[in-house]
Amino acid sequence: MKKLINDPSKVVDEAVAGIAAAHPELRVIEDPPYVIARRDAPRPGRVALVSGGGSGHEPLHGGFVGHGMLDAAVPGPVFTSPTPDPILAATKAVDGGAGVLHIVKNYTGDVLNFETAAELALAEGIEVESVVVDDDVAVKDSLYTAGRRGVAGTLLVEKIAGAAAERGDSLAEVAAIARRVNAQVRSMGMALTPCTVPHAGEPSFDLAEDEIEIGIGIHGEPGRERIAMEPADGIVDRLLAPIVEDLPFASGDRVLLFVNGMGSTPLVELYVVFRRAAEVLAAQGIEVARTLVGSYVTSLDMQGCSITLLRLDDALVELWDAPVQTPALRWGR
Amino acid sequence: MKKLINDPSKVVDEAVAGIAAAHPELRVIEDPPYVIARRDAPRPGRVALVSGGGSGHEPLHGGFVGHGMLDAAVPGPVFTSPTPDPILAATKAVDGGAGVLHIVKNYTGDVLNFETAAELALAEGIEVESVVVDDDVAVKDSLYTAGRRGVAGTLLVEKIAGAAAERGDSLAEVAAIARRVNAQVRSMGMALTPCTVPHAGEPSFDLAEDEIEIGIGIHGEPGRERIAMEPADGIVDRLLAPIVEDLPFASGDRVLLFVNGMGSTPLVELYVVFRRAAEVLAAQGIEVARTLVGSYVTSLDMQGCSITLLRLDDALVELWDAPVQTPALRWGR
Amino acid sequence: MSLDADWTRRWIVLVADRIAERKAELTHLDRDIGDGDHGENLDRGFSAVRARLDDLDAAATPGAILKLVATTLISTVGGASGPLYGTAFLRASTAAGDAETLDDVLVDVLRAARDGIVARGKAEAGDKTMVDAWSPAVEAAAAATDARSALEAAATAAEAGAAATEPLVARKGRASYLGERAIGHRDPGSESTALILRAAADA
Amino acid sequence: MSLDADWTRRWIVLVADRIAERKAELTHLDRDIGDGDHGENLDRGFSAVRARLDDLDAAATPGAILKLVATTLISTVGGASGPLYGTAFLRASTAAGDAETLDDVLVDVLRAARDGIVARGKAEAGDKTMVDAWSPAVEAAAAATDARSALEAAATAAEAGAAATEPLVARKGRASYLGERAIGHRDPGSESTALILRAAADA
Ligand SMILES: Nc1ncnc2c1ncn2[C@@H]1O[C@H](COP(=O)(O)OP(=O)(O)O)[C@@H](O)[C@H]1O
Ligand SMILES: Nc1ncnc2c1ncn2[C@@H]1O[C@H](COP(=O)(O)OP(=O)(O)O)[C@@H](O)[C@H]1O
Ligand SMILES: [Mg+2]
Ligand SMILES: [Mg+2]
Ligand SMILES: [Mg+2]
Ligand SMILES: [Mg+2]
Repeated sequence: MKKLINDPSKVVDEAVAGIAAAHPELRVIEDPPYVIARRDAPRPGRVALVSGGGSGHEPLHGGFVGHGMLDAAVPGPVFTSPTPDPILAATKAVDGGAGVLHIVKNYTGDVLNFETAAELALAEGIEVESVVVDDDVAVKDSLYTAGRRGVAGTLLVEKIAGAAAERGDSLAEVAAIARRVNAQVRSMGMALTPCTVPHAGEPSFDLAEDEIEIGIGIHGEPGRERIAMEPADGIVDRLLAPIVEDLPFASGDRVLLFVNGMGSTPLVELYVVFRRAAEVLAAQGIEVARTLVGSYVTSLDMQGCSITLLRLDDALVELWDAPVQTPALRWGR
Repeated sequence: MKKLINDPSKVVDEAVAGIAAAHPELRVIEDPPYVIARRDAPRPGRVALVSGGGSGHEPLHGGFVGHGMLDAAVPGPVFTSPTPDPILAATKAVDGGAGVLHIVKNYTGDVLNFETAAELALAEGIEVESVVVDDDVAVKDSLYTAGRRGVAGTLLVEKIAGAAAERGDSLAEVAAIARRVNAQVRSMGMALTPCTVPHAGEPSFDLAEDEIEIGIGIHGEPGRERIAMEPADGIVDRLLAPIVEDLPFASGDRVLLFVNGMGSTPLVELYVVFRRAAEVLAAQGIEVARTLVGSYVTSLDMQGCSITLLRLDDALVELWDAPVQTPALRWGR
Repeated sequence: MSLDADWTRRWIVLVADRIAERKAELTHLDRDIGDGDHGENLDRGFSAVRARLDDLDAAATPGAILKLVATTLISTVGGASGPLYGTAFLRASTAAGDAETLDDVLVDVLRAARDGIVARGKAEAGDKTMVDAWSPAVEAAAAATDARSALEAAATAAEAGAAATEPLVARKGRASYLGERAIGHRDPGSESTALILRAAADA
Repeated sequence: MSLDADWTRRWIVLVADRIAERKAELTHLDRDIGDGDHGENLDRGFSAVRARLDDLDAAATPGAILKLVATTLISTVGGASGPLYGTAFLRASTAAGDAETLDDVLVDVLRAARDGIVARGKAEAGDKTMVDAWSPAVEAAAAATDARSALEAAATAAEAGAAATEPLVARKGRASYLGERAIGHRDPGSESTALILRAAADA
């Protein structure tokens, strides 16, 4: 394992300190560690957004704190949901009196810990709504499992709900928009290589030089199937087909196409992937109206990518285009 | 070699097609391949900026085309300077009558090919100025070598000169500002792993699991020295010391601190690096007034990072803060 | 010897020791079908528990000790196992009430712990989770004649239950994403449950 | 047999063949002390030259052929070697003028090529570049008595010059960044120069 780190058990501490040093518009609450909040929070009368989860998915979530997106992010240990304490601290720190929306990726740990924090916040008189994101079509038979995972689609929920909160929507409205985005977004990922959790020191699974995993999550868990390595175009087709079938997306739909890198994938490869995905969608009469390409929802140093499609309507386009000013996503300001 | 690509000899073609598909505000000139230009170019009466060089450093340069930065980028084959033809085509396509600035990284191939293109442009009546960027302090004895390499500092030259062009400065003024940035910027990089050029199919050098390279460039060339792997803090100290000594940067200076990933380095590690760099500079009385963290000037799938310092003054801060709207760098619009 | 406060402390310290010892093994099980952190998670939690035990009033009842374990796990473990074990110890503490020893309430305490996990996690028997160790343990303890043999029976049943998760497909937790690929691997949470209950028998 | 247009074509085609054959080897040399693309670069260029040779007027002089090589290399190779070899062939073409054969102007042609490289790249002898193959080749050719033996002498001298780059520290091109670490490796451009001149002797 070769990483630019010091003590493996200090990676999250030091990365959060780095985020604080690099982005003076953010404020890090040290006790309980670690809450990354907007410096201008709480904003009286505005709904506040809190998200969080295990670390190792950077820039998710800390890199999305700022104007038009999250009010606070709560990073847990690597790949481990934070406990209720910092989630509660974040909720209290950013509540401006209009209530707080928790955006939770659908993992047992995240759901349970956010649930407890929400109960505690409620007991302290803070109104909390929770939206659970579960966009990953790789999990089949979701009735017989812990359900679909929340993966790259989480970013889209955070951006669009954040824009709604910024313009002054009520908690119920912001939550409804977040749920609508979640209902319209689908993702699927793949890995060329596993990732290595710093304190584990060994790869999260073994993969031969001629094998890839299709349908991976973002915690280094193995995927839905292991297949022989193939050219990018074939991989894109394998990812897109179940996404399109699932919602389903159909000819005439307008979509946001998001090609996401898993952490160690060079941008040049993501563009090769994007090219094919755009080509396939065009052939199906699906209009790519908005795009995003980059490593935004990652899995430490995993090599691979995920593809996310969000069905758009005018209201969602307006919210997507609205100004955002965060370390990792920024436009219009 | 595991990469999200199809035919290794088509990587640049397909990535450029992906960039065009993902960013409708850009225009790709197909013949001669490939020029990536602002759709709104040429802009009458404004100085235009053209940069380029071998591919494999994405988002440099194509990701920096847009309002407030480059007017066109000319990507060559992987790690190989483009020929004069597309550089000339780019120059002609974006010239708005106020002249064109060529921003060239200091490599023999880049300098020679841009030189030829500039001569040909001049012969066609286009005024061209060239600025050669050479910010890499890893190259010692630059009098007895091909000179210092242009590395991550190139992004800062492009951003700041682009802002000057956008506000309407003359060609002489824009060129002078670009040269001033180059005179004030210093970088140094390191690699945990080599990169693999697609058509070569094997790593650009061999590095044992317990070794790292200090003082690498961005073309997979080995570095200044090979040392035993060490914690991030030690690595940061090794990179920063020669940077600070070189200009030199001194107590009281205001700087922009740019921590850059080499392509396969997870963001979380870049923040660990940033934390230490900020700490060391603070201890030396050097004020970090602006920051940038991310994989912006890369070397395919190399793991590693570089650190860049730019000495700021009010004029440079104003140009850095000015609006920019490109695929990879965007704010204020 | 009764299951008094001293025993409760000995038990918890033994759990902390054995988790520290077997951390890598638990994490390895989790690497195979989860995200490779179960040992780390529990070790972080029980290390914190151990540190806080010393601050506890010397006169603390077994119920008070179990409550400290619960709140500490909830606020330090995170992940799925943090709230689940936290709820288990919280419900156990409530079932223990103010009793000076657990001898007479042992089965109620174990059942309350199990029910708490089921209430939070909604797993059923056979879903390949820690419930598959807890449920047989509760049944075995209920059938025993005294507290000591109940602990021994619970530990043995939990160990068998953990082993019996191996052929299963998971329907809860991260392993459920793997479908058939989870077959042949033991559920890490069922193994840590067996560890906790074996420590109770040995304490 | 004279160094006429036919010979010139044969020479260039032979260069294209040999570069295609030895592409990996040239790239490998460049991997050691450069950026691992020299073989690719030249193969891209000479493949394009080969394709365009067919379009050339059958009556083209040696000078016209060399000019075609020059412009094609300039517009297809890129990197450092593209403009350098491009300038070399351009100057060679100028030196050849309208001559029907190169026999009488061969040394001038070779010298013009070498001088073009030096003018563009500013390398001196001993800087570990292609100049270290070109310069001894020009001297050896100048000392020969006829065109054929001049070509043979040039090829041999270029090969020796290429081999002699191995112990050098580079002062130009990418290898110059390596300092002492370049010692022991042959400069790829000097090797491709030797290949080009050996092909001339064999054509
Ligand atoms: N819904 C559930 N009900 C009961 N136990 C569960 C449930 N989900 C997960 N578990 C248990 O939690 C264990 C995993 O814990 P841990 O690795 O610490 O958390 P995480 O899965 O969040 O990384 C599993 O092995 C399983 O025994
Ligand atoms: N300034 C120079 N003068 C003469 N030859 C040079 C100079 N710089 C580089 N070269 C030659 O170019 C060769 C490298 O060519 P190539 O690999 O195709 O280009 P690049 O270095 O741009 O990747 C070197 O081996 C060397 O012989
Ligand atoms: Mg976990
Ligand atoms: Mg090159
Ligand atoms: Mg786990
Ligand atoms: Mg080269």
